[in-house]
Amino acid sequence: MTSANGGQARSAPLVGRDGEPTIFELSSPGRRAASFRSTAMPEWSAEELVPAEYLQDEPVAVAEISERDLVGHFTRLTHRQYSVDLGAYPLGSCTMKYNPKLCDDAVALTGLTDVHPAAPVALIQGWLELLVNLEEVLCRITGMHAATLQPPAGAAGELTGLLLMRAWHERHGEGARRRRVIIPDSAHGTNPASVTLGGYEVTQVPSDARGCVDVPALRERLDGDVAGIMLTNPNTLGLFEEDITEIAAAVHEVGGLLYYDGANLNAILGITRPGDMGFDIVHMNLHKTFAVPHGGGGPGAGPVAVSERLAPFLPGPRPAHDANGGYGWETPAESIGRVHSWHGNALALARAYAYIVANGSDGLHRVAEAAVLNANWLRHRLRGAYDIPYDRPSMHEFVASTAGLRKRSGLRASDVAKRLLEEGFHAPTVYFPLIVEEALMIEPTETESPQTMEALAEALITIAGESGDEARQAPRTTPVRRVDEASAARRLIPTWDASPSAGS
Amino acid sequence: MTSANGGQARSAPLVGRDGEPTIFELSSPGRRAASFRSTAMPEWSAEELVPAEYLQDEPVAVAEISERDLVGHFTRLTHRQYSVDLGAYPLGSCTMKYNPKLCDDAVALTGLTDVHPAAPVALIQGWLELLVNLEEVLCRITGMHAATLQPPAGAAGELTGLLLMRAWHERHGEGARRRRVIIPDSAHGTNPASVTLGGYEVTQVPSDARGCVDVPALRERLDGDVAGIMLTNPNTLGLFEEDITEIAAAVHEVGGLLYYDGANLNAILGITRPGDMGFDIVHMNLHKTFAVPHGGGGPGAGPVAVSERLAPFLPGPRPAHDANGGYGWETPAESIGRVHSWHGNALALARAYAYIVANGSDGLHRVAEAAVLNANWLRHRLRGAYDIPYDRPSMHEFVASTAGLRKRSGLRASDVAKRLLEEGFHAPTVYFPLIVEEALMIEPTETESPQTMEALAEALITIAGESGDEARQAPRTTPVRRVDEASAARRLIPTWDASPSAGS
Amino acid sequence: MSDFVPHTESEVAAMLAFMGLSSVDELFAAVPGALRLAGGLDIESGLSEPDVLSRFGEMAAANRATGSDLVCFAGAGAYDHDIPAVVRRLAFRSEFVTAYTPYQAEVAQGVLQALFEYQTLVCRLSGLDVANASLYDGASACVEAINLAVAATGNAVVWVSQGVHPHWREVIRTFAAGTGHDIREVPLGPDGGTAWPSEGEAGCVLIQHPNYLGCIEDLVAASAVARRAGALLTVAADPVAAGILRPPATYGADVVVGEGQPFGTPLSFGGPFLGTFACRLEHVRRLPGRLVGETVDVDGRRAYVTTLRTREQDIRREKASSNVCTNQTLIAVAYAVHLAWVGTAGLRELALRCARGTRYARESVLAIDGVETMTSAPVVREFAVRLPVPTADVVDRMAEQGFLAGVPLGEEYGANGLLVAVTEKRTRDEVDAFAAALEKAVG
Amino acid sequence: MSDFVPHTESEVAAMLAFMGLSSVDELFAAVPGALRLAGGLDIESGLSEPDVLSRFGEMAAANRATGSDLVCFAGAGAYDHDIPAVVRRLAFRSEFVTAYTPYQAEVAQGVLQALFEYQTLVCRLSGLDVANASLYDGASACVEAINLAVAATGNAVVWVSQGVHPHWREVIRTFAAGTGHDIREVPLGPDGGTAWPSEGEAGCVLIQHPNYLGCIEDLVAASAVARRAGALLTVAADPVAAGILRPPATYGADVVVGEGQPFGTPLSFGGPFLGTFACRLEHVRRLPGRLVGETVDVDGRRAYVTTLRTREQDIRREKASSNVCTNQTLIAVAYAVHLAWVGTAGLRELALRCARGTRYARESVLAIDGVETMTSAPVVREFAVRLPVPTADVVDRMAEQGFLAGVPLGEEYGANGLLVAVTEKRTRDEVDAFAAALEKAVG
Ligand SMILES: Cc1ncc(COP(=O)(O)O)c(C=O)c1O
Ligand SMILES: Cc1ncc(COP(=O)(O)O)c(C=O)c1O
Repeated sequence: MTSANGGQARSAPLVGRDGEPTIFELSSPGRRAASFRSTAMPEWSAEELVPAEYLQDEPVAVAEISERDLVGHFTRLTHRQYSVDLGAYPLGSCTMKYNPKLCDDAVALTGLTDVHPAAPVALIQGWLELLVNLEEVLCRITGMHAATLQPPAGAAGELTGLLLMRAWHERHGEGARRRRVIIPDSAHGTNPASVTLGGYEVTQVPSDARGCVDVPALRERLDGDVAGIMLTNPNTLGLFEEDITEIAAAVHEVGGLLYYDGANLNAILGITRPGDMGFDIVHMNLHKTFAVPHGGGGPGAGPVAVSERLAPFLPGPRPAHDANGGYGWETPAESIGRVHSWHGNALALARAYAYIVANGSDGLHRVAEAAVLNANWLRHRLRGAYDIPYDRPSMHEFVASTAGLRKRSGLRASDVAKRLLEEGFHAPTVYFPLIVEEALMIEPTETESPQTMEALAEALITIAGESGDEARQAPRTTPVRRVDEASAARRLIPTWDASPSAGS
Repeated sequence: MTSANGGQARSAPLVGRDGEPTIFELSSPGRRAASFRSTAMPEWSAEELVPAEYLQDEPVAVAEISERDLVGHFTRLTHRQYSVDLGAYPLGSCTMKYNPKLCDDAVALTGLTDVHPAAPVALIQGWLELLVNLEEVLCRITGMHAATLQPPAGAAGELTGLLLMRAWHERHGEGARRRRVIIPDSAHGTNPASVTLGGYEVTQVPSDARGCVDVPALRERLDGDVAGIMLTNPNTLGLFEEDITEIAAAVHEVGGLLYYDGANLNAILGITRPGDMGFDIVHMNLHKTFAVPHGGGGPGAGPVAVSERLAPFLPGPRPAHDANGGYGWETPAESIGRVHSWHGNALALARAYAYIVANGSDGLHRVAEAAVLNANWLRHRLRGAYDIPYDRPSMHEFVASTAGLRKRSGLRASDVAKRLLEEGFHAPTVYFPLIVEEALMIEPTETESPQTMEALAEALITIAGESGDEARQAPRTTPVRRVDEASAARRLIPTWDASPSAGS
Repeated sequence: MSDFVPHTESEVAAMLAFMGLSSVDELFAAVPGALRLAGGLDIESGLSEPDVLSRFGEMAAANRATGSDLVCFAGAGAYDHDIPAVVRRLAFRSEFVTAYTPYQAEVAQGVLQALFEYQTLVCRLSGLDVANASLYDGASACVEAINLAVAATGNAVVWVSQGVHPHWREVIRTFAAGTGHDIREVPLGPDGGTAWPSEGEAGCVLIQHPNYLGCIEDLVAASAVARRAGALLTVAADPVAAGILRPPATYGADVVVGEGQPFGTPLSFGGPFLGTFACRLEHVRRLPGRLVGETVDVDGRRAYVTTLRTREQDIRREKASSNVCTNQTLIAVAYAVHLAWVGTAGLRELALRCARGTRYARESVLAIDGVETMTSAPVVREFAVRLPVPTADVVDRMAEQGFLAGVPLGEEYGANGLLVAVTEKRTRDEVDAFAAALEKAVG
Repeated sequence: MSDFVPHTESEVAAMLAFMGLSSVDELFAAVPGALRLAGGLDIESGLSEPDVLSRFGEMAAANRATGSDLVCFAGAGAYDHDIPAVVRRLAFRSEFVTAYTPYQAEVAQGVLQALFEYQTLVCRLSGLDVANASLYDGASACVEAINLAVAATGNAVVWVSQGVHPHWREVIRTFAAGTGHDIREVPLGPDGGTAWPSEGEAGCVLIQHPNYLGCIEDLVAASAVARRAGALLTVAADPVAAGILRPPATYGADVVVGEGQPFGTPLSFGGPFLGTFACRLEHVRRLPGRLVGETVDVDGRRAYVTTLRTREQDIRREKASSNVCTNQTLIAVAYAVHLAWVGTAGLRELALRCARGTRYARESVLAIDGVETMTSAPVVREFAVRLPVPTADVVDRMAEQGFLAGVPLGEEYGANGLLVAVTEKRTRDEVDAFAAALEKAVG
């Protein structure tokens, strides 16, 4: 195979519409970028260092590419990628707010990045202080007693929380008896998946006509075998569960615990707190509410905060104040054990702390108000153009639907999504929550201006008014047009080396 | 005026083809991004600090934009900009090679960036060492005796060199008599402009049929009123001046000095040296040969190296070894004085030093060989498709022409330039040097691979083979199509606030 | 305070007016008064950018970072390798950093292709067919591997070598409380390699290679054990050692996981790190997390998209192969950039350089009176020694001398054990100085 | 060694073969043997990336950078302002960094629009009509302004205030050797402002505002002087002071130049800095350097392009308005990002904060026994004091105390003068500590 060239920019939308070769296609035998530090070490051969039977017969093919082509390649790839820094990203349930650049600088300090996780406490006082402070502000924000910062993402936080629930019940001799965890039909997919991994059965509770938990239906499902309930509040329709206090009482009555999916806290910052609502366990997605950038899918951080009675079960070791004014590690008496190789996604945690310190109580309150203001304004603005299944004051997001439009012009939620890309906006979340057909879950976030809200509204209204053909053709302006997801699954090509195989 | 929105990405070629609003259009009254350090200073009012007559009546309108929109705006602008990191940039005489990222890191150290230029020598030993070392390696590379690092760009280096020439002649009582500086008709435009600013008259010497200085014609122009000659070698046709030794002798004979325009040293690194050719003064563009990135037009660095006899005239103060093993400042006996506010473009100088240290003697030699190899290979490859006015072994670049194609298909050099953009390559330099009609001055540089060379050749050959209509339409794939330069000059709009006025 | 909310007062008023409201508070009517937080959050008010940065500067200064005044010989799953400048400059470009999971493939080809290349690299290093788009870290990759193996074999018994990182084993136990898997630890033998039980059945055999003590494991034996036990062989392999060692798949490994930190990620106080996960194609429907596949767009252009999504929780809900949603994509991109920069010949050279430094350091350290080896199996980047005095004290004393001496071994490995790592970054002078200082510290 | 040349040996051979050559050397046949460098360059051979970085680390460590252990009170044309994170993240994106001068406008709208916005900002701060796309630094901007003024008036006499930065005046004299301009320096009066001659004619009057000693100049007087002398009034104005002072154009300035470093550029040991240049529209044909203008493309879309290029050297050659080709574009973009971030209200606040700190520091310093003021005119970011002891020694002693005390004034301003700058970065505590240390240092 003669190799592709790495100096032609036609895959950059700036000048062309070609595809970008892979680093493997850009490789040429014998080419290299790497250079290594001079160490003056003895130059023993592989054979002198490792018994022959363990040695590879031939080097692993990685890539053979010049630094110039490597830079060209990945730079062009970034030109083929949408991001918050390019434009609005109203992806419901994802809180794609602007990530302040000051947080990048705050965590770029070598005093944070070049610290070994197993270094003795005397050498990591700064890190311990940071983590202790972060735990404290997160508890104050959620109204909880203590927290673990180890979970690296929301789902990991959920599972951690469920294992805390399990530890609690086992501690009280009810481990075997408590088999079920209740989840609303509007719950995020990670909730049921985590419940299963937590060793529980999922019991689904329907939503009522107002889009909230159907309390009578919930009562029917409450029983001595219920370990607890997982709720999202505001729920995934963006609605506040007004009966939360009643729900909490009912669940506690049967000895169950309340788990709060706090992936999206944006709407309640400084307004209300899960702890005050009666929740026992709360996980947070610092990569949503607290502006840790999503990185194209991660890393995030999913700390779990708990009420006082659950604190003894938290994962350890935990950063803590020590006797003589410094900091150290502490493992709770009945800890469920580690949930991360080290101390969680430390640099992501530090980013979130920088964001919280920069905003402070006043700033976070402003965040909640503007997030809710944008969402509600847009909901009003879209009335008439789209169905709004639950058309009442929402929190940080709301759900629209193309169900009606689909009947009229055949316009599907996915068509709106693709067409919106042409208008210079990322698409909302589509087909979620599952209880709304043709759902468009829209979360503008607080960092988009009223002018951007107006432009987004106009784009969405224009699309709704179109015949539907444009949308079905869309996107027409992007580097690739609609991709064939079906064939990707049918003829699975998971690596550049793979020959297509029957994926499904 | 209601303000534009900053969250719509349609100006990013990734999704759209709109224009990008200016930061002024994105401004909304009262909006801001800035926050300032808390200092606990007394909060005196402007009136308490400055007499009223000096105070402005109203704040200067700058911009009123959120950090999010500021980030969106400039990020989108970068998606509307071609660069070396996106693709090849065969811009003749500009040496658009890959700029190693390690140099970015080397000069990002706060120990270099956060140093005040007027700090006492005891606090700047590292900087002085760096500059002394850089001066030395540059002298070794050019074969000269001493250098000034102050000139911030090539043109500034030229003028500095001409003032050195003037100082030399004045020192020898010939200041009034030496009125002329000889320049080949192929010289870069900055040469004659600098000569004028140096207080000299330009005498042009023609090139001969082989593209080199016409030596007999030169001799005719040599006389006692000649202060010196400015040569570029390899010259702007990419050809080596084979008669350089003879030329040097002739100029020196009449008491003139030889100035070497070393903007592009790429071809001679480790091959030959201006000092050995008999030059007295050499300027270098570190932002070409030594990989200081061009920054969209600057900053660069244009050090000037001289032979021993001219050293006493160099600008001062100069970084130098001091008596006790450290470093200090030193001003030459008959210095022409400063040519920069401080010590030159220090961080650009440091970048170049990092590049030189990384490559070393072996690496720089490889650079020259590969640069010359790419240029000659491409010249061979384009034979037949384009005229090659001086079709003999060239150095780092060569000049092709569409003169013949223009007659056949009307294809102009500028058409090729625009059409090449569609193919994912930046255009060559066009219409320079002036002695070649419809010139395409092509400098591939050494960092582009053979595969990229092949793709560039194919693109150029394809274009030559087209009817010419595509080229006249081109570019069709870029964010904007051919811009109206004539009306830009006719109806001058130099700022966003300006109402069009007759520029010319 | 820093303010990232663009809305001016008049704009807020106009938006409210459009909704027929007079105050933002009305938007929160749904929140019962009793639940409203009186007096706002009980945290500091906001700080300006420079104030935040100086506060972080103080915290950073309260740590002792590795570097010329704290030369790092600590590893144990977090290694001090050189990271080329291209990694920051490319992987951390804002398009990668501020994108979400690639739900809209048409505007996410950048992330998707980078992940596709990452998956290919992970497969090449392991020798297996398919890799996912990343997991949280080495520990979570082990947990997911166990879940896959148990589901595939229907046997919940899991044999975990004591050579697997103690933290990873702890995480495995933590999550087993939910899945109910029967985790059985298998001790190491005197040579430092795993001493497998001669009989019994299992669903999963998990081994680390090289293991926690730095020893190359006998994968021929491990593979035979797994086959005999009816288990899937899961190897937690080091990506740097892959530069000289035979790929685990050549021994019959069914799943290969790993900690990807050595490529592209600094020590970072332990995170974000990178869980790499590869398996045989036959297990692809049980693959945890995201998978990117190649496909075409409607015009037939090559394109990339996340695929086999029906495994995932947002569709499969409680029957999903895993609950992983957000992963470590950005760290995976950094891994791909770094590894591609290192390249084919470079990877071999890198592994060799680590092995050379490790041997040189090991010989220097074992020459010290009272310092004894703990293992006899070959090592490539790390080795374990037993000190004559308590390890923690030695580490403290060494820190005063400017060395992060290594990671103290837990009691399960006996008293006074120290784990010493030597990467390509360590020079001969540094190792000589280290050995000299250690001699004093244990004397 | 680091190697950025992609060509493998076999590729080189193939390329040579295509040309009918057998060695690369043959390509250099045109270089006379006598001129061929025997034995290659007499410099070190190449180093790997980490080796280069550690060498630079050593040199950096041999400097004492400003910061918490060297609090900066030095200015004199290089100021220690806070630079927001957005500047690095945006202005230094590789598309801006690795682009050439925008010769092909269709693929250079990014740089062109950024420069257009920069030009607009420079005009707004000066109050003038047109600004170029940047010059090298404050000094070169002064030189170009003089060249323009002399050409416009036909009078080569240039009055330069002694309040103009001494280095800039030296550069002006250096280049006047070529142009033959008659540079005449005008002394400062006792208050610290320029004392203009009461008669005579000139082509250019150059004044710095606030001047080198930090004093606000009387531009009403300067403007009258210039009019009377038939000269163009050229003001070198500070962009931060523009936050509270009247724009120079309101006093009748014809050309306004400046050092743009305070916005977007760290101290950088003095470069790259930024020469800002603005003038009245009537002088646009004499404008030095590049100018970006708004226009349209063939489809009528708004676009930007460099314009009035016939002024420039590549077209006009020896008759060009200037020889400037490469300028400081990237620094200009950083200036635009920083200034836009500061914003309208922020610029005023920034200037106020500098003025407050300056007054507070000046009062604290003048309270010290033996320290005397040198000026009475109002100051906004910098002030000059006369010390009872030699300044250089004081600066050295203060460095030991953790302060960069300021910049010693040259003899032309009398003995023992010290120039002290106070930006918005300096806290009250720092100033108090500074004053306390200074009291010791002079006592
Ligand atoms: C409501 C909700 N819960 C849980 C999650 C899972 O969080 P993560 O993706 O960090 O695992 C998300 C985000 O995807 C979410 O939106
Ligand atoms: C041959 C030659 N001489 C002089 C110059 C002027 O250098 P600068 O643009 O740095 O002023 C250049 C570059 O533009 C050039 O190519």
